[in-house]
Amino acid sequence: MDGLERIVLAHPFFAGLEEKIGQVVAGCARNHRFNAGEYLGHEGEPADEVFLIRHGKVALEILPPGQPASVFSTQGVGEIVGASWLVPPYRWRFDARALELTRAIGIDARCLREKFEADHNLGYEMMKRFLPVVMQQLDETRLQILDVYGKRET
Amino acid sequence: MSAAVQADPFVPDPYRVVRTRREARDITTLELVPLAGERPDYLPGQFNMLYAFGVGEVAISMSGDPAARGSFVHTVRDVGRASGAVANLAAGAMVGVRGPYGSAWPTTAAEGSDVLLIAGGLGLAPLRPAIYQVLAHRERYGRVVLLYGTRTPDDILYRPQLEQWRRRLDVQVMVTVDHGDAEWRGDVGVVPKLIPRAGFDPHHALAMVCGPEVMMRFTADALRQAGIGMEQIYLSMERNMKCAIGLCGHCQFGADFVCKDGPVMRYDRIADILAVREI
Amino acid sequence: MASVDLPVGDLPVGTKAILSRQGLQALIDVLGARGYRVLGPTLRDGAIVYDDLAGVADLPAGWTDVQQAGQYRLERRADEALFGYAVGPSSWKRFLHPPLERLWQTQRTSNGFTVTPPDTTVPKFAFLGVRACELHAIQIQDTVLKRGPYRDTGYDRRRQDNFLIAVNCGTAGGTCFCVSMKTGPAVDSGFDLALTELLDAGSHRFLVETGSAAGAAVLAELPRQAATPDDCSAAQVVVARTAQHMGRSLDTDGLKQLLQANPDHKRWEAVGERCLSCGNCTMVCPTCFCTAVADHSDLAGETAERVRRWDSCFNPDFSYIHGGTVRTETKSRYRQWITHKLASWIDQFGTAGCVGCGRCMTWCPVGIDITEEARAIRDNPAVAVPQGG
Amino acid sequence: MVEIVGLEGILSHHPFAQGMPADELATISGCCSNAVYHPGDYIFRENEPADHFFLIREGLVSLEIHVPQGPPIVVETLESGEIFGWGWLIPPYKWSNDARASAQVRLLKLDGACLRGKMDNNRSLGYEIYKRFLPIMARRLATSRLRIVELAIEPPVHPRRRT
Repeated sequence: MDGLERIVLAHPFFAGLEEKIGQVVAGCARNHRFNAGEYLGHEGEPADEVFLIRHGKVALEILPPGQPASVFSTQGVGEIVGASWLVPPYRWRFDARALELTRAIGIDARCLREKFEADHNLGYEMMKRFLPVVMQQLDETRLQILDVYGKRET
Repeated sequence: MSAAVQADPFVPDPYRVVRTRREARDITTLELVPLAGERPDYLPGQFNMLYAFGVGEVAISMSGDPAARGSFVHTVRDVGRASGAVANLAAGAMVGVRGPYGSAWPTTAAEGSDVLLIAGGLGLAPLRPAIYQVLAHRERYGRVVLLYGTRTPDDILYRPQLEQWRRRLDVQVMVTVDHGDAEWRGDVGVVPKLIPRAGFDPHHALAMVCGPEVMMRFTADALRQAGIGMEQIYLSMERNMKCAIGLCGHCQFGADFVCKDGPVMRYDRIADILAVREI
Repeated sequence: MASVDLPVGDLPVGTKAILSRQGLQALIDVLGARGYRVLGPTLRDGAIVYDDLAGVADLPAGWTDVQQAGQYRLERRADEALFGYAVGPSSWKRFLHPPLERLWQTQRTSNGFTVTPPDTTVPKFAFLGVRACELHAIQIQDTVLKRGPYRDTGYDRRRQDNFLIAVNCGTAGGTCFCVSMKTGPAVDSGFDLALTELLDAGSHRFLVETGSAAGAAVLAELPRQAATPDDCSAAQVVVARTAQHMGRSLDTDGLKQLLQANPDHKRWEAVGERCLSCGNCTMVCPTCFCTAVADHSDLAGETAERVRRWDSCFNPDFSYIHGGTVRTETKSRYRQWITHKLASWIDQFGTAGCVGCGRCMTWCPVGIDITEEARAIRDNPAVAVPQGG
Repeated sequence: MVEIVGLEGILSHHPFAQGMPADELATISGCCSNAVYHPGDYIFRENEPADHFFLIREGLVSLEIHVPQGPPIVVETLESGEIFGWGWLIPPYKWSNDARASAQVRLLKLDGACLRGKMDNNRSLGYEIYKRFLPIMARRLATSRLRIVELAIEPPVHPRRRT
């Protein structure tokens, strides 16, 4: 196992993943380091990487025209940034900005998609891991849009 | 509590506002001292009925330190005639007080366990007496976690105090907002999202949750997913409390009167009722 | 029958005797002389209501009420019975837990304000013609308002030194179901004197039984005759016959669990569409106790008062919390009301909150029948619960 | 089995199954049934066991979250051609919101446990289904996040003040 592979498999996202599959995924991965204020991605840019946060904190934000940036979510250690690689046309739907020094594993989305298509077993295993992440983010987002404190405070 | 039972439970006692502090645009904290006699003892989680002269009464939880004798502290949001009249009282003004009423946070039952204090919005106010009490006897508890969510950074209550608590090494404090701004360095997202990051032993933990009902429901759910049993979760419920002494019927929630069987209620007792629409 | 007036003296509780119409007048007089405000049934605006009585002549002699869901009318009887009707729209709640009550007044002072409690002198009430269901209703309100930990001080005062003259029902109303609720038609306890009106063989008389020392003391002052075994068995026949003629019935076996298990039953929608959410049922109900308060002040803001009035769980504002009303839909309010009466009341106070008097049906403008609604859920439960538990 | 053929036909015309290989379509049809809901009917409720997922053939479905202060809040409205309900995919297999018919609704229901079994046995099918699910979820996530931003830049609507 090389260093990167070890780092990849250490991330909670891959907990319990077969070593063989880990090797394949590691083949699409690289290490990133973002200083506070650096961007992992900008709205509209190709979403060619998905990031697994190892350290630090990332703000997801949108810059409404004529308004200051609005942060709608933060992602921290063990969490994932970037779901746009799943959806054609594979472009970032928001900005992702490191709030502090952030280390992340970036997985090349095209590489991943190709490997999934070549090996459906791998695709199934990986999708099975992505699904709960997206589902939980969706549930949280729905709760957030209730605006419970603003509108319907108890 | 029997000592607090007044001769006529409908008659308020006169108190004077001695200090006010604006917490947010429409939220004020008031400190009240009785015109005569001592302020009665109370337990964290209990509430008073505050009477604005000629306007009306509103049920407001204590938000001060129960050990700080001499005064009641209440944090009031201006959302109606009576609460608006109370929230806008100036130092020196008079206010009527009936109370204390209702059930308490299980601060004693929590001794020996990890304690999760989870608040949403103004829900930090009714929890604050429990926080004071737990921190005053810190050695009696395991890990102590405070999770707090608000709409924006500007809506955060008791900021200086939160900073103080955050600096303590023996309390884990996490604050999240629904909408961050450029300066906000904390978390953005809903409160339940913080639970997996909190350090506690689900088998030896007690959670006290206070906030909008939806937030409490989803928080209880996240706590369950983290392995905490329903009987280890306490919520502070809100219904239309008018008389505060179980006589007017308004605050019924299933078979319970929130004013006397609550407001603090154990989740396993009310989970079924919480799931019923318009109950 | 030889008529010999019995002597004045101490009588034991449980004593039975016979009163004539004149004896009844003497009862009203004695109570008046003892300082009671005597209230009882009288005809007003086409209904039999409870009001001040000067004498037997004020009672609704020869009248009965014909009741069905959504219907009430008076009819002449063939006889001159004084208690030949079931129950009218008003219950004794009007006097013990009045529709409007000032709780206190307050006055600003240089240093704050002072609170003046209400006038605490209340009349001593004597109620003539309390039905078995109504006795139970009073006991239920006692539990709600006096059991604590906090007591309704006003109610407590008004309940002191009451003199209750019960009447065993000789007529079952079309909406009565006290047999189902085990609250009648015979009175069992909680009275000072209990009457059974006997009308047979041209004789109009009342079998009276003492239920308390106060009752015995009053009876001792009245002209009366000894009660014969025949009188006693005639009285038993009266209530037995009434029990046979209940207009409605309600199967209460497991009903609490059934209602509590079915908050989402389709029937709530159906009844919600009929119900006008007018709150009549809660106003005429002898156990409904909910109230709201209103605060008033004078223009200068120097004095203020708080008044309390009956409220109803059918009012949209009843369940208001910050941001809106909890029970926005009529079906939710009806469900709250009936589930409270027949189910959660048992959790809260140990008995049902319904005494089977039928007023809620009779006075419902659209004739919603509490027994029918409960039956509909029992016959077709969305969630079944084992019976007999 | 005329009915199965019928359901398979209906399923194959739903956008969710567009382009799905015939054998996979046949496999999941075995987990499929028809359902009709009337306006106001609950299709599922928060916290109930999530044992199905739903394809809308016709009608409107609201995803709602109930609150004590009045009517539920609609978090999403879905129409014919769309799908909803993924609680069955992940333990504890419970719904996290309510789904209600806003109009007369005709649905295809797929039995979750049945589908999970088939997906575990046939990874290719599993991959195929996930590949269809995930983008839909990701797209809805993006939409919901935009809604949060809208809420942030609108001034907060404060609760009705009582007079």
